[in-house]
Amino acid sequence: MNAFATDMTTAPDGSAEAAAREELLRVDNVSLSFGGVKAITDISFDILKGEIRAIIGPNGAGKTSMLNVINGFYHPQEGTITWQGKERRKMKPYEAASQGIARTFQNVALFKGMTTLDNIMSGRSLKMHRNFFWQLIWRGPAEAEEIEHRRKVEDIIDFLEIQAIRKTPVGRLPYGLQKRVELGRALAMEPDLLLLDEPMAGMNLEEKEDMSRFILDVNQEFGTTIALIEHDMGVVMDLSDRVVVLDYGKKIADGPPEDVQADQNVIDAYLGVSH
Amino acid sequence: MAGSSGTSPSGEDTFPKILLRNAKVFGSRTAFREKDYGIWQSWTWSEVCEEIRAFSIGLKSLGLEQGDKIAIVGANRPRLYWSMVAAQALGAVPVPVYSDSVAEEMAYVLGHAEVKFAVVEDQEQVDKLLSMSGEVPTLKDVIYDEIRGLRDYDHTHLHSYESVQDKGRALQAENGSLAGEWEKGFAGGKGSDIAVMLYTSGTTGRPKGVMLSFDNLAISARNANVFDHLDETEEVLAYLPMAWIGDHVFSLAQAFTAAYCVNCPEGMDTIDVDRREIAPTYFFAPPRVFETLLTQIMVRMEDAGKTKRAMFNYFMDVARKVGEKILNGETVAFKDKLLYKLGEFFVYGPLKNRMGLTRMKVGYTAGEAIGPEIFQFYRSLGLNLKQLYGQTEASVYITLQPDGEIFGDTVGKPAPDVELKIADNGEVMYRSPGVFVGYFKNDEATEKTKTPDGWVHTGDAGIIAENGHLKIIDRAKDVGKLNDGALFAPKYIENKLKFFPNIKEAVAFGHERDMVAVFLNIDLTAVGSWAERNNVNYASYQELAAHPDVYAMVESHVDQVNRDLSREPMMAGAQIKRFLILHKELDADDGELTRTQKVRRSFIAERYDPLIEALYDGSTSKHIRTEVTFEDGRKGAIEATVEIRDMETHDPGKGYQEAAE
Amino acid sequence: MFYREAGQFKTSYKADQALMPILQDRIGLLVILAIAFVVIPVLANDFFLTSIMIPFLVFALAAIGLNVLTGFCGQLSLGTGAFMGVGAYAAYKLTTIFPDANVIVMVLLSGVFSAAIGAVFGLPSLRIKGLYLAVTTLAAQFFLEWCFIRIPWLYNDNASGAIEIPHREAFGVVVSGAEATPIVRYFIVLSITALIAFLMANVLRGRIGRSWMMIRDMDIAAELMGIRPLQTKLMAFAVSSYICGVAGAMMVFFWLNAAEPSSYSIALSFQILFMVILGGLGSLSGSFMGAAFIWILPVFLKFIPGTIGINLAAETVEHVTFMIVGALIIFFLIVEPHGFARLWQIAKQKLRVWPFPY
Amino acid sequence: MLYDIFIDPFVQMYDMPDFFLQVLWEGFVAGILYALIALGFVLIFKASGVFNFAQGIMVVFAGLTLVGLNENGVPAYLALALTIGAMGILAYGVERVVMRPLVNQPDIILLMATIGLTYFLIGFGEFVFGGEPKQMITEELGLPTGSTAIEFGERGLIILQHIDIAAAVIAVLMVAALGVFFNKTRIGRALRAVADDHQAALSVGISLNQIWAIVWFAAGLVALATGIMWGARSDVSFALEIVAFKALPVLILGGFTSIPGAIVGGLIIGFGEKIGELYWGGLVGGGIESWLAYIIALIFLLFRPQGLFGERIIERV
Repeated sequence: MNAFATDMTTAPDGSAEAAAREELLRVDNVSLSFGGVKAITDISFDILKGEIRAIIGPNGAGKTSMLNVINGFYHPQEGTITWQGKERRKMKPYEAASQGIARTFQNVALFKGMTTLDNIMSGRSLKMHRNFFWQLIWRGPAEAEEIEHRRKVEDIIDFLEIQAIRKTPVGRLPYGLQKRVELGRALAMEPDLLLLDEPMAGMNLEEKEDMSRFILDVNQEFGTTIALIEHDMGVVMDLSDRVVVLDYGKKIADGPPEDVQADQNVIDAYLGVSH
Repeated sequence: MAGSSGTSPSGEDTFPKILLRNAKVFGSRTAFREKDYGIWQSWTWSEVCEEIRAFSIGLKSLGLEQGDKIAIVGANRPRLYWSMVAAQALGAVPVPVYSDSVAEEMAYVLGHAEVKFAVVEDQEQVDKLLSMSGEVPTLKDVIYDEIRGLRDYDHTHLHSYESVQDKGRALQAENGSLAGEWEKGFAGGKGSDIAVMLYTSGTTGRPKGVMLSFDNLAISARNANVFDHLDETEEVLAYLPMAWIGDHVFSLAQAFTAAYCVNCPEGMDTIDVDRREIAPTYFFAPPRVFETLLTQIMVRMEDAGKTKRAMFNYFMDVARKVGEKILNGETVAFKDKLLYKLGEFFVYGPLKNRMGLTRMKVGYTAGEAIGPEIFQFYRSLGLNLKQLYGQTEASVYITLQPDGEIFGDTVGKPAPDVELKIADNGEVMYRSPGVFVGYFKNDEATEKTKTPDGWVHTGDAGIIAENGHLKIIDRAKDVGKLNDGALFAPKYIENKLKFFPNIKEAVAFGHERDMVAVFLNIDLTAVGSWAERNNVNYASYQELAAHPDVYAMVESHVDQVNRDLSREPMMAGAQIKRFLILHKELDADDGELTRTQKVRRSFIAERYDPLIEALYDGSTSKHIRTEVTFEDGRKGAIEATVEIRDMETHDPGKGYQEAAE
Repeated sequence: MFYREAGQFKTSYKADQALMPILQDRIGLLVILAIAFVVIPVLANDFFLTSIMIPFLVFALAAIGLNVLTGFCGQLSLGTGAFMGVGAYAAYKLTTIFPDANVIVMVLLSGVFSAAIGAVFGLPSLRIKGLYLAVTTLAAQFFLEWCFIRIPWLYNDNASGAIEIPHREAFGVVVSGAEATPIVRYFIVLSITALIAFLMANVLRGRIGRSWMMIRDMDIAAELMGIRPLQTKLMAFAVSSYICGVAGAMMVFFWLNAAEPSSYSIALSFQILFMVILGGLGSLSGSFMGAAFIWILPVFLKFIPGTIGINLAAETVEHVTFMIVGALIIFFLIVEPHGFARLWQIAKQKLRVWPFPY
Repeated sequence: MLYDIFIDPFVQMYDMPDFFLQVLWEGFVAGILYALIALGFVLIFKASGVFNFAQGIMVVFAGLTLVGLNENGVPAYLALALTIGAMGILAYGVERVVMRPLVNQPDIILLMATIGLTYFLIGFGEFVFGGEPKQMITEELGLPTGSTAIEFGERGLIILQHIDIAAAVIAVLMVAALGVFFNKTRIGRALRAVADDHQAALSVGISLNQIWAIVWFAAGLVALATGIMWGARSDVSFALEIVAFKALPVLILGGFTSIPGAIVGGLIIGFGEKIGELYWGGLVGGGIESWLAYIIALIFLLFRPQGLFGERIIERV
């Protein structure tokens, strides 16, 4: 029997699981309302380092609002958010970004006037520091910095297999590829937490499979913690380690996918049983 | 082989030795480029030498020994080419394998070759090798180029390319004399040693491992370089499968002997852009590639504005009239010369530029017959495109078209040092320094193919014309007869059909039957574009293929072929009486085509037996259900009712008259 | 057709990211520079330099300035004229206060003042977007115009209320004032415009340019990627106003010799905005094309009746010119809303893929 | 200094109430006119999303056409009718030549097109009727002239121009008419549907092109009325264009889509700038009227970016 194959089959994969995962983010009793309309009511949950956490729920359940709270776009009226052990208050979106939270959007929010390459380069903005005067001269430090980051961006392009569209303006790309570029842009930020708002919305089966593979690869290759909103239950069950279920702005279930799937509240919510 | 090497250019006899020479003589010239991470990463010959040395020493430390076989699996990448030479430096034999072949095929090849090591591109190939561990018990270690997805694998017998190189470098750092020892290790290598083993994906039976020696490759390569005046300034694009002899000779043997630069594209979906960027000076492509390029040109020009199209057509006419003459150095009228110059500015130059062939000094096509119109098209643009005839067993070269002696229907004169003869049964035979050593572990086949005095059966039927050029008619075993005794050369008919851009594939039947009938595949690009212009809606290949308008169009093509055939006394009896358009595209995944995209006639005949029956029983349509394999490996079935059309045949006499007018 | 890119490949990111990665473009630029720096000075007469080339270059620079703000950062401004005025008045005051200083340096320095004022008027952009912002920039326009009239210190208490450019020499030649020769002025204006255009090209392809475009294309996404909106927008306002300020200063120092507050009125703002829009938002070369069109076309129109033998009152010609320019603006907006730059881009693309349509 | 800014003006207001009332009246009339111009903007913006920069010029153009025709011997009322016709042709032409080809273009492009239209109208108006300022044919149209002085208190006197009173009345009538038009007529309701949702409007079978032509015509009528009023107060010439810019801060205050906003905004700006100019302007050399309105609007916007009557914008991602 050949040595190569016998040894290969015992590849270790329990190492990551074995170590108790530490908490990356915790949301405590968060409530959010717009002019009296409650979007989120008293929600608490946590996200552990290295996991894929899904947030699901019917339309209007407050999922996107939840992401917006996490990355500082909305400020909750009540409750606290603890990020990497520190409680934070009123954080601006760009501060969230600089602390390692990146996200993609439900409706692709790429920079339409730029190429794929520039869009992903834009994800490096926070990591580039050459000031205006170096930029004016370009030659020297500014150029060197640009090249350094270009190289990193090329890694992402390679990773997402979008070489052929590197210099195509993103507006001309089909939807599925735009979503991929958007993921690339978020990855370029080298985030600790990656928020994905319906990464597979509007995709066909093949594109969904590709995207699922990329999400898993991101999680495994870079160890990035991922929180994702998704409608496709099959995808959620396959991808996520733990699932939070929201309905009408309230948390109705939380746990591993198989538990959540069996939860009566969840079933009722999805079948539209009235409260 | 005996005695023929005396006339060939002399030099180092093995590739590791040639590498050292190149590093010394052309050290600062670029040897390899690869489009990776958005730019053309480049390596000079001395860098390549260092890379190969480090990897080779690393391989040795892993236990690769003289005579071991090492599989090379993946797309064209410098590192995979280097792996071959690194293995050769240790006396091991590289076995490049078609990376897209299905697992069972690959497992057979690797098992048969008894490979001990494998250098592969990425996770996909590693997984494939893992899955076939049972069939390849000899496989010990696998080295991969791309780590993605492999981080969590157990690395006891799995190594990254870098780690092997690092090991080699570390060992060199520890022991200063190691580099010298490494060189000494292959200094004693002989030209007659086995350099590489290439498995031919024959149309029938299991693949056979063709063993080629360094002499085979190096001498053939040097001869070819001299023949076409190739030197270290050439640029080639390495994009054909590495397991194919053509790529091995063009991108390795000739590249090393001439010290020219090999460019590896970023991927298959960027190949057009990459070709344009590099603009190879020496270019090889099977007819299929030239056909596709031409189809693309024509399809795009259909969408061009009226004036532009008129201009294009006008200048293409000019080119057709005088282009080839100018290329052949003949004198033409001053006005034509001027018009051609104008055309060069407005059409030919830009076209060549778009195709990335601006700098092409010489280009070859081989493998199959190329349509005369296609061939002429490229030549009339001023591109020195030529045909050659070759085989794995010959280290490619059997015949070549010399500059200025280009005839569409012949494949040229014997290459330097090649002797040629036609056997009594019409089969072409040759003897040359490139003739292979033998088939690996298959003496029976070796004896059947190679005579004791070095002559090799090609399996092709052909004639040598008065001008000394070889003309191939068909596979020797495929040439058959209709029941009425008329000569039936299926490939000849098929090629005529395939010269229409709308027809992608054709399979002709007729041997020991009453008449000739054909299966056709339409070309989805060409017909699809036609459909778009004519507001023909279709959802799938199947739907388009069955469309009455498409049938009418194809019918006119078939009729044209019959007309042509009627003009040739030998072939007039084999006109097409019935045809059908297949409901699916012939596909290598379904085993209908070989990996080099040649039709597997017998397989198709078996698979579509009901359709063949229908062709000959006079019915006008036939329902059929076919199993298919999707790209991701899933199986499914498609069903269709295929229409069959009858064709008028043309009277030979009338054809003659028309031709005479 | 002229683009033969086969064989042009990049082996480094430096080459891949060059301003003009295509060889033919580089040749084209060299030809244009040669014409601007050699052919025109040799062949052109004073009228051509003074009435066409110098104002064209000044306006082109102003258009670049506005383009930075509007085209690249997406902040619509109608206060360009006033920011140019700030540059002009600042340069005027500087030369008065430092009579011995090099006037070119003063002109370049004057932009700093308009940059500062531009940044102040850019503050509302944090909260106000789109057309609302455009209207608020009018506040800058009218307020600053009022300042030019009401603050006599700015024009050295001149009785006429205008600024008159004094005689100044630099490097041994007269560069400003009535005695300055057109050729000297031309070279100064050309050099400054070319230099700033080049520097801006650098900024725009780097981190800062990208952050502007991020704000322009999708401000929310930009913010969520770590771009500070206020900082970024203010920088765009400052840089834009700097360039406009220098253009405004050049306008009076090297072209008009004297200027009144009305020289920097809202009409000028609109004129520059037209150059930017017709030239192409978000394109440096478009700024030049737009400036050429908006400035040179009326000059030609004025001469047409005379050359074809029709005698019209100067007034009538003026009115007709207005009509034609207005109609042409609408026409070009309809034909190509993205401006001449896009037209050129399309043409270039056609030439690159020639003879194919795509 | 502080006294001059914070105390003195109010002392003056108290000391001379008649002057203060006079200022308020001036402000009111100016505000009405601003509001009318703004109204034209709002009409068009509401229905088509186009920020019609040419509204100010249309005011002048309408006035100029009216006076110009009369100067060339056309009787006043016929001239009025013809001018109304001219505005109709203009509306139709703009819809065909400008709006239709530019549909779905970004705001800024449409804005630019209306500025192009401005150039064209200026050139055309001056080409046809000449560039020199003209007198409005107030009397010929039967509008009141002269003024009434009202005694106020013991020694005060407030002077009311009759034309101003007429302007106020006409403005009120016009707003009322528009209100009826929007709420009671079929076309009016269609217009509102378009303003709310283009798609929805299309799906109930309303032709956008028709609607655009109608709103431009309506805006043209408003412009004509404004032109007459304004022309009666000063001369008719394209110098008025600069005053038309005043409508912009009004719009900011009121919101681009609100008719009541335009009126309230107009009045605020009218009062604000007259009071500001007369009581505070002197402190900085006068003439602050030219920018005060903008500063008021700007400060206002910082606190309510959506304008007085606009809805709060919740940004979504």
